[in-house]
Amino acid sequence: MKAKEGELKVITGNSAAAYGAMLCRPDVVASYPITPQTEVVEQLSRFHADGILDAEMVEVEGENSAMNIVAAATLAGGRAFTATSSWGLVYMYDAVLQAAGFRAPVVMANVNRETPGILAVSSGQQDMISTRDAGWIQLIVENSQEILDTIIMAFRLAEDYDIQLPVMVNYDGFYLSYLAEGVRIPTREDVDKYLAILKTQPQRTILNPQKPIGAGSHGILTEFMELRYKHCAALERAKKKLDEIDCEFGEFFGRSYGGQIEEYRTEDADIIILTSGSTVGTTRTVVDAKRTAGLKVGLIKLRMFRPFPREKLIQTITGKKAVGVIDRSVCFGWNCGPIYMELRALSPEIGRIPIMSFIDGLANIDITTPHIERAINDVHKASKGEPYQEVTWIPLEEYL
Amino acid sequence: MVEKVKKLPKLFQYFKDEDQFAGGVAFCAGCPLELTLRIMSKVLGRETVIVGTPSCSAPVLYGQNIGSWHRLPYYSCLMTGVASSATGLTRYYRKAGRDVNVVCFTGDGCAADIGFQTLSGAAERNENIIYVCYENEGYMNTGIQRSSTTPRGATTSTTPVGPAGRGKTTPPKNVPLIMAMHHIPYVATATLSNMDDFVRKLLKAVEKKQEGFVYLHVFTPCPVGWGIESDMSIEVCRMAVKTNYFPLWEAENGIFRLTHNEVNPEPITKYTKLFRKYNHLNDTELAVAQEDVNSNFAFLRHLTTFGTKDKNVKK
Amino acid sequence: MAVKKFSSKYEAAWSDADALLLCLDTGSWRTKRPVVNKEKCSYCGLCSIYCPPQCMVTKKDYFDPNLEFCKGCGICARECPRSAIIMMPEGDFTP
Amino acid sequence: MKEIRFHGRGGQGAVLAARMLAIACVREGKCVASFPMYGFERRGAPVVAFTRLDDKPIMEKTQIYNPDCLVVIDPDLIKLPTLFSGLKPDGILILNSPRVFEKQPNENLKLAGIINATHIAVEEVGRDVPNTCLLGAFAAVTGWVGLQSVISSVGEYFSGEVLRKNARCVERGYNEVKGIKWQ
Repeated sequence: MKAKEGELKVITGNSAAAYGAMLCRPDVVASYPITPQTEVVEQLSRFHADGILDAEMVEVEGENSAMNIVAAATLAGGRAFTATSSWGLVYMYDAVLQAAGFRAPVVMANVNRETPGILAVSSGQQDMISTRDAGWIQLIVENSQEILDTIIMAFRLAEDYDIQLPVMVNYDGFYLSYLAEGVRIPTREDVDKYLAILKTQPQRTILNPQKPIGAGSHGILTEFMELRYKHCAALERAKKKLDEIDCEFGEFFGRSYGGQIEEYRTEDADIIILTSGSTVGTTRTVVDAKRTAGLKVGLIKLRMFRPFPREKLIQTITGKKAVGVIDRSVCFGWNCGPIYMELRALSPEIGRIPIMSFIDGLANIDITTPHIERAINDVHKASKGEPYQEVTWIPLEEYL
Repeated sequence: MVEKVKKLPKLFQYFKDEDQFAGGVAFCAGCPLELTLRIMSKVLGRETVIVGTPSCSAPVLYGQNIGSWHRLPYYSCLMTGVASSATGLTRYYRKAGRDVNVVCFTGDGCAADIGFQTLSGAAERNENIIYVCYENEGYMNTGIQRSSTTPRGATTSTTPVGPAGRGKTTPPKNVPLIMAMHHIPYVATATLSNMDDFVRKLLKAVEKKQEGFVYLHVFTPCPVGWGIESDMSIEVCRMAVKTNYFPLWEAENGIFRLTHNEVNPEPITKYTKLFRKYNHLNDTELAVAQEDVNSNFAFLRHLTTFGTKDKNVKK
Repeated sequence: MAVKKFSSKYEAAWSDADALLLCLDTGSWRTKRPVVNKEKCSYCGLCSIYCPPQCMVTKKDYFDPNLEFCKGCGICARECPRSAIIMMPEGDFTP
Repeated sequence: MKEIRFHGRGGQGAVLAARMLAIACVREGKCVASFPMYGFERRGAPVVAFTRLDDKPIMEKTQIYNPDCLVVIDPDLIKLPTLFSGLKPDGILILNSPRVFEKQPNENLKLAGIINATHIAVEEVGRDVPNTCLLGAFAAVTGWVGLQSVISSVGEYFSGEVLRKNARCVERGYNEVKGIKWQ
């Protein structure tokens, strides 16, 4: 069985997120506007006003409330969606942690924007990094179509009986939030069909007024650890589950994204660039150009940041001669990029090859073709045994 | 031989359900908070979800691992997320076509301070929620620190009395009046000495919650934090009413009404002498306390004279 | 490592009163015990209404505390309009 | 792939023009990607928007540094020192201006289409919204997109009388644009 092709519309990434959420028929939507996410809230309100979205719309007074509302709505048995960015994510931080601990299957679009300290209304993944240990599933996407499709898959993943975890779908603010592209909008009926499998699964525990049950019990001692263990185990299961869900999605809708990671021309590659988000698109063109020039370079797109796809990365990278990681954020205290740092944790399995960190794209700085070429050239040199610099802040080096 | 009353008081008829709590739960001996909760569980019935926070009520309301101290469905929030979590619940139940009493139950620390934004937001949106604040004039669970409803002059562990300190220096925030200014269908104050009044307001709350947000402010003195003998807490409630320190009123659709009229109010000293938190007050300070009571009550009384419907009240 | 058996059937922190209703032995907190003078009791019910743990039990024509849970706060004795309840030290009762 | 950079001011519809152009191209089966670059959205502040057109999917997510074409919505912005930076050889300029100039402003600029779009917009719509007229001029000068596609893309945003007026703007832009060529 195949889905209909769906109408082709030129819409922005934000609009794609709103379409994705709307198509999944959420019961409750609560979201507070913040640049560059605002259009998501506006578009959902428009859908509601037009009678396309039959959901309880809560015009909240802040992000903290938005997250508490959607978490509670899912624990009462509903489907709920919210979207935020940057300081909004920070302002809901306690509720973000609580949603994860409660195993609330919330889906949230997070439009990546810089966060700590230096106020910047500009792109950067630092907001997402600030919640990497919150116990959420964190996905990162590359373009408008993938935003829409991934939000549908996110509901499928979050509410799966074996998972029951909140999912954050991250996309670059400005570079993707406002990027208008041709996007196929699946029909609602097809999305219903795709999500119908959830209804065949056992009912997850919900707060039902007829049952003497309490959400968020005090956990003490080993029982507390047991819950943590189950949470971690569910995150581990989420990796394979995402691969399966992505396959199902591909079979039905004709579009798939590789699950945890997407490999691009990696098979015979000597060196690898690992990156995420909008940068992946540009990197593809640079990899193509480098291939034409005879350099065996491949690209890994990191789609899943939490849980970290360690097995997939080990499998793909082992045997390569060098890896460069381009991060759009930093890891404070390690003076490197966060994805780089996590990849370094796999060094024992990958082997002693040069692994290099490239920090770029903070505060809207464009990760341009020359920047990526530079990173590839550096990794190439390192792969030949030349001495290399572990961490490179690309735009600063060019400037200095 | 005394004459036996033939029938139990009418109050007992309001109890439509059994006490939903286990016989022994972790409240201090003589704590009116325990009484508030048990009475609520009897009056509200089973289609009720309680939403609460870390607070004095948490060791009882929260479960412990898989065990529970009561048979009420319960949602445990952080203090920042009570009215918002309740919004999520009530909106979903509404979408699912269920009539559920979603009842927030928090102390004044949450309602007036750290959880105030979400309380105000939910009230402004007129969510179908009953919000019960048990007012003990401070952060009791963490060891008696001041809150924004701690009265002027009161000693707490963060407003101690010493050579340079005379207790809290500013007057308290009047949360029920602030809530009334949100133009919600029903706001009321209550306390446990006047149990009929309290129960009637709970029942009213269930009725008015169909129209939107309901706020009940329940005066619940803390025996440990205020220095009250454990058998005296109901008497403290009673004297708070008799002195007009805590007048009992309601605002239904914006019409303010005293639900208990004290013809000859007692002087505030009859209240302040009942426990230790005002022990240090001198005559001048007590006079200020009396003035505070008088002016607050005059203001309230003035509100009751309007008698016209607030046209802004949400439907 | 794999955990073979979990103590809770739930994935998250759910409490379940059907599975386990917890209860404290609050009767042991008591230092004084309410003693009801059945003759003086007018069966007005105020002790029962004001009792924080709600443990004044209705008997035929009087009220009696459930000593399993009574914390001995003394509110019943204080509130009784007939002074039909007195608080007596626990030590006066032989175990 | 064709890369187009729009220069305008907040409120003039540069972002909308870039998006309408994208829609027009999608109608013709092309792939597009279009995005603006700004922080705070403020009326009057300079705005840049980028549109890429191609026959195959567009992967680049970067800003446009070497445009094939510049669309300048505000006449004053011709003075912008960086306006022509990175313009490809054989570059094209679509300019809203009441004045036609003869002197080649940049050596890479080989073709300019000049139209008094503000004047036309005021005449047709009654307001200074020159963006749709410039799209008509764009279609005529570049030949990268058809007139009917542009008119139909305007229909995504307007209807009724407003659509009719804007369609007139597009047509007049298409018909009245003055092309200047340099060697």
